[in-house]
Amino acid sequence: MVDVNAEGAAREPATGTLEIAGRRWGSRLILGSGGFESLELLGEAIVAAGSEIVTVALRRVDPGAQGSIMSVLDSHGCFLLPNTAGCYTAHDAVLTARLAREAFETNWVKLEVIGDDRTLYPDAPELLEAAETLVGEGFVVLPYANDDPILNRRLEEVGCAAVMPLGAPIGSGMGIRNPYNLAIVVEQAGVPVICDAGVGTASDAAIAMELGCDGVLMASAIARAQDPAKMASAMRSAVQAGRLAHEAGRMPRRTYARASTPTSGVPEFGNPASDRSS
Amino acid sequence: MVDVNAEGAAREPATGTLEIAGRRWGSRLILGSGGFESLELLGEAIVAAGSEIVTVALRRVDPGAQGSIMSVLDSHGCFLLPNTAGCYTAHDAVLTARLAREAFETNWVKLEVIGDDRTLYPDAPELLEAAETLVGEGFVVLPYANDDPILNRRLEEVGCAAVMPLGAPIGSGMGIRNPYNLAIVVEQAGVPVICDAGVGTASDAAIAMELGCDGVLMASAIARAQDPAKMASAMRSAVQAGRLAHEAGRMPRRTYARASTPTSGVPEFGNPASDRSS
Amino acid sequence: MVDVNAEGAAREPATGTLEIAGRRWGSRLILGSGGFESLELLGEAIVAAGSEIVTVALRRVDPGAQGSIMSVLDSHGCFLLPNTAGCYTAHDAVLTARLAREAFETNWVKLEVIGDDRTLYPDAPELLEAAETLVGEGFVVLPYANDDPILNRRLEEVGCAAVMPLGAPIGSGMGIRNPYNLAIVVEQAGVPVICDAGVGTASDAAIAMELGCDGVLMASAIARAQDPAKMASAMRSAVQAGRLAHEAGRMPRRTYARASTPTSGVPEFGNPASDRSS
Amino acid sequence: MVDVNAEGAAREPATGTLEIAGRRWGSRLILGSGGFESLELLGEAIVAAGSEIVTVALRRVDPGAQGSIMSVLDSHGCFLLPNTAGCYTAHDAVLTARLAREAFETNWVKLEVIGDDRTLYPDAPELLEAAETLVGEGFVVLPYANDDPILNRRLEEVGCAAVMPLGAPIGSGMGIRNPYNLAIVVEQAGVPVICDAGVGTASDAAIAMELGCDGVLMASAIARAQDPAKMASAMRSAVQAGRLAHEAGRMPRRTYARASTPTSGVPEFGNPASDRSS
Amino acid sequence: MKVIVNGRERELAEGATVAGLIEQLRESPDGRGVAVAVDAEVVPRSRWDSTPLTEGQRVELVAAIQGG
Amino acid sequence: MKVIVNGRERELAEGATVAGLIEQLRESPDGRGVAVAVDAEVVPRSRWDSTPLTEGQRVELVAAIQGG
Amino acid sequence: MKVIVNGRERELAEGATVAGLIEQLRESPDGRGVAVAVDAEVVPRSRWDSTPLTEGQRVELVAAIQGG
Amino acid sequence: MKVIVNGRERELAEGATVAGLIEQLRESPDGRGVAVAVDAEVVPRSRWDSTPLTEGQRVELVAAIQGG
Repeated sequence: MVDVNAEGAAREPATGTLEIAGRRWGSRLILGSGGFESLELLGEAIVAAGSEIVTVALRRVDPGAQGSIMSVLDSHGCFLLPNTAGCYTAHDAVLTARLAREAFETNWVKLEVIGDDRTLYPDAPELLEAAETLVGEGFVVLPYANDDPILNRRLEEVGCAAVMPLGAPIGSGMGIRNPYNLAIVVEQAGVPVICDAGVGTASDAAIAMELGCDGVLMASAIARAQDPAKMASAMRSAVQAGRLAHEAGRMPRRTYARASTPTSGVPEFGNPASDRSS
Repeated sequence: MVDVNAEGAAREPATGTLEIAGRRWGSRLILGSGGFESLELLGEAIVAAGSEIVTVALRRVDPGAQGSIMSVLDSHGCFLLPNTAGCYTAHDAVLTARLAREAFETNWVKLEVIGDDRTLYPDAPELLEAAETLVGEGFVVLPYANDDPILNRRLEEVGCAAVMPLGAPIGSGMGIRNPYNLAIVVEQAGVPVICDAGVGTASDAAIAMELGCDGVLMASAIARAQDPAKMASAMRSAVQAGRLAHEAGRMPRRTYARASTPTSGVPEFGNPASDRSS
Repeated sequence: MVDVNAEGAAREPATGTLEIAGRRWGSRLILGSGGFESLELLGEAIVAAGSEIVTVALRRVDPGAQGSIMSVLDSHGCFLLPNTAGCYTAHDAVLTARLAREAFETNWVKLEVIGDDRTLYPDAPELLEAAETLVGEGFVVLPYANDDPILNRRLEEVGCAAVMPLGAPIGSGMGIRNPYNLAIVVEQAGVPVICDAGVGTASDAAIAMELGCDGVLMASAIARAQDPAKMASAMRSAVQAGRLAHEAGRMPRRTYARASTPTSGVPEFGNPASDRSS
Repeated sequence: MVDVNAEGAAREPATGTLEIAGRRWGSRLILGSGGFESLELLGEAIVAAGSEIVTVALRRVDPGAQGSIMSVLDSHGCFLLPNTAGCYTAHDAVLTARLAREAFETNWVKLEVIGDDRTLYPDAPELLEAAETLVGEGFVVLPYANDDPILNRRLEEVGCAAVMPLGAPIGSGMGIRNPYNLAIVVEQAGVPVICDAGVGTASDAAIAMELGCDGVLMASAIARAQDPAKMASAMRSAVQAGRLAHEAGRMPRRTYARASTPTSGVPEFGNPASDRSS
Repeated sequence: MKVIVNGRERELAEGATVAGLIEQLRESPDGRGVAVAVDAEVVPRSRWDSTPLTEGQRVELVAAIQGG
Repeated sequence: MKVIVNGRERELAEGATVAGLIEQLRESPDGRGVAVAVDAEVVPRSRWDSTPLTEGQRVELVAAIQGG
Repeated sequence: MKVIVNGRERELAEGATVAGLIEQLRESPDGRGVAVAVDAEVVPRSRWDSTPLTEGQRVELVAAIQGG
Repeated sequence: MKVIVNGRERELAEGATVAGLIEQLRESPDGRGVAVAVDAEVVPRSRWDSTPLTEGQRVELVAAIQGG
């Protein structure tokens, strides 16, 4: 991603870099490759979002189909992050991670162990078990978690390289439903926190970053926007805006007003009544 | 603002231009000059925010003081927007606007008629009266209003060039307290809508733009941030992010999850139990 | 309402009385009579809600129709509060109030001057003008207002006996959209504050009362519930719950947990590991 | 609680009964006995809240102290629900539950396995393990859980008699932070759902019940109110209000207004202008 | 003569009064819950009998309905 | 002999039982609301009399308090 | 003679003009960013020279500050 | 012999290897983005050639798709 990095440096106020397991990236926006109607749209979104890390999934080979997703990601110099989407047990997630390591020659994995298909929320005990196993096998594990501070701490304790609490159900676009939990996760985390799932529009991504997240992962918010490439640009700006605001330190909130204009030295023009009557 | 425009064109996805009373600007972020601890900080914020329109107030001449605010704004090529801050009656606001026209050779005015000093909310009837008078005298009137859709419509009906509903009390940093009202104001408006007051951090500005506002005016959120210049950059990105998201058309919200990864073709690895027992 | 008062005293913890213009009522829930599919349902709702004040409107006589709304309200001993619903100008509202005084032999009026028919929000200047005129003619004026603290103060200043800020648009059921404004209105008010319009379910009414309102006025939330009489009971309990909570003084909020069980004297059972291994 | 039941029947609209593991109660408000400054205040709160189920904890015997909490609860005919507060492992929670069974001759237990002392959130895997063990030993297990729908389902699957998702951290008074999760828990549950922890004031309890919870458990909201007995009354009304509203079926929400007064038959008084000029 | 009653033209006998009109329009002559305005001026019940209607006047006769 | 009672070392006579210990610690021998674990095993009330304590055992004696 | 300038009484020579007053009050005679009202009427810059001040008039002289 | 490939029975010649199967299934023999498990054990690419398939084995052959 040399180009993007250089470009980024030229183009944007520095917002530090995202560092996970010793690797660094200039972009804090991780793109999920799912849901795009075509690989062309995916390519445009990657460019507009400035994303360097992009997720992929594994499925049974469809004879005849081209593995062209690989060439698209290669052509944009993306770092592939395989996930274990579709796994409902630690057993299947571990095997899928091993297959991904073979297929992509990477020991990185976005670990998903789903609890049910209506919420697509993770199954906490199975997720912990799979994370522990994969860390033991030398994987760099990025677990998709719920926003429970305890689960996120346990995942860090078993050696995950980052934690990825959800903001809302995958594909719901409901934003950060419980900012309090996310803030607690961030506050106690010793590894990077990536908000994964739930972002629906730009302000949701900005909020996640303002809460102190190190990055945001999204797919549907971009893929299912009416104009995916434009939304990708919006998200790029939003992640940067949120990060800058977090670093800048926001003004204090107050219930009442506070004048931004000095209240002394106001000219006096005498009695309005007389003037009005004229 | 030629530099900024050119720069902007090079640097950012086009988000159209802000057009008020026939004038156009590349930036949708109007900066209030109040509350900055020094003119240097103000200058840095103007650059970082990329703002083209900056407000100023009028106060009794302080003998000896330099009118150096003027030179700062001139040096950055800013368009001066005088306000009537501190006026509590239509009478005073009208006189102040006339003085501003003399002082700055502009017929533009950000019209403020305050109702009380704890909320700094506008006084609707006085504001309407002042707006009608000033429009009659050929002013380009940008009224600071509350978020009442009826008041904003009346202000448009008497000929205001834009409406500026508040998001929350001036200097409160409480964000957009009633997005429903703001959305209705936007929907029914035939003139530009500038969200004025209330923004506290980047996501607040993004939300205002996502709701369809044409621009955002802020002072305290930048001036009172721990790092004003960095927050100004954050706001620049946030306004752009919100506008792009508005134009891109966000994904639909849903209560439940929707997988972004295909659910067919999932490999099957047989019985987890047996595997675990090993 | 002697019965209800006595019953109320016997049945419920005292929550003081609602006093407007020197009159007192045991119930803080004012019922709008509009939207009920039958007068029977209205009667059941009056009983279940325990309401003593019920609003009525005036319309052109429909020859042949019976004025039976009157007999229903009389049979329940309700205090009639005529409104000026449907008026868009001070002129029409004033005339309608005068007609109501003739028709119902009351100088009380719920003053509505509507700004548009999509929001049914009040028109602030027209409302103020009508209120001032009617107060001058000896009316007890209860104005339906928006949640602008300045407008509510002006209404009090011209002599209104109470103010009735809205929580959300009439019939929207969106609840209290801007609790901050409502809290400011309550804090500065020297007359009773009745939250009028917006309540959709029981918790909305409780929130309005917790904010310090003296009463709540609703129609659609009850009339358009699937079971109006049961919702009327819910609202009766909710208004009481909110008032009691306001008087009781809520616990302080805190971001983190605070144990409600002493943390000393916890028994110690030795090493879990050894126990699990058994 | 015969008195209260009878009284309740006379006094309140029926809201069905709370049934857990085959036992029925008229009150849906479970009271935690922690945090009350005196046993007298606890007693007053029990009466005002109308609670039938009250929790107690176990601690090392303080020689000389009287076990008078027992006599207070006995004198009010309360059903004792021992908890395992203070346990951080399944092992300790199981042992504490066994001790409670001995001490109180009950096989009911409010199961708490805490993950950390800043959030007092449960540790999901330890909680599940303890729940499964205790169910196997014949306990009626009511687990204090987070609001993760998956964890709550697993707890039901291992045989818990009810699930008790939190609304916010214990003692925080922050209300129902994530109503979406709570709604999903309720929707999928085959056992009663008791909202445990987080309620700060009456409307919070009403919201939990409106979401479909079968009951609410609280301690701090009452014990730490300025007037605990009055807040207990507020909570009693709030739980009832929320339940009734849930059963009554709320009106639909809409963004815009809908008149509750017929818009036809409005009288016409001719030209306001002429009238005003008079 | 013709008067406009609630927006509709209506033929009345010469010398008709407000009271007479109301009787025509309603079974129950007891006027509770009813009020009348003639040419945008309210006519108090006490003057219904003594208030004649004249050609072309605009009469608004209103009564209570559910509302608000 | 010495046993650890609620975390504190305590001298007991040889042959002391759980029942005896409880009587020492509480005025009211009626044990309602009280429970005992010895070395992490609960001792049912029915066996308090017949359960001797031995050197070095860890006894947890708990009672009801406000909580939860 | 005496005039009230920005709320304070000030002694001016007979025949003093608005222009003269401004020169007294500010180093930079270039009046950009400055405006004047005499007895609640704005005096355009073009008429500063030709506008005499008279006894007891109330002058408001204002300039730009940060605000809004 | 018969093996189960991605859930479907498939006839292979005796002595067929994992490598052979992959060639049959994909135009591009370059296996990048592809991985194989036989009876729930991953077969590293380096051993595709040397890994024979035997009657009744369950083969999962997976490749990259958009997702996540």
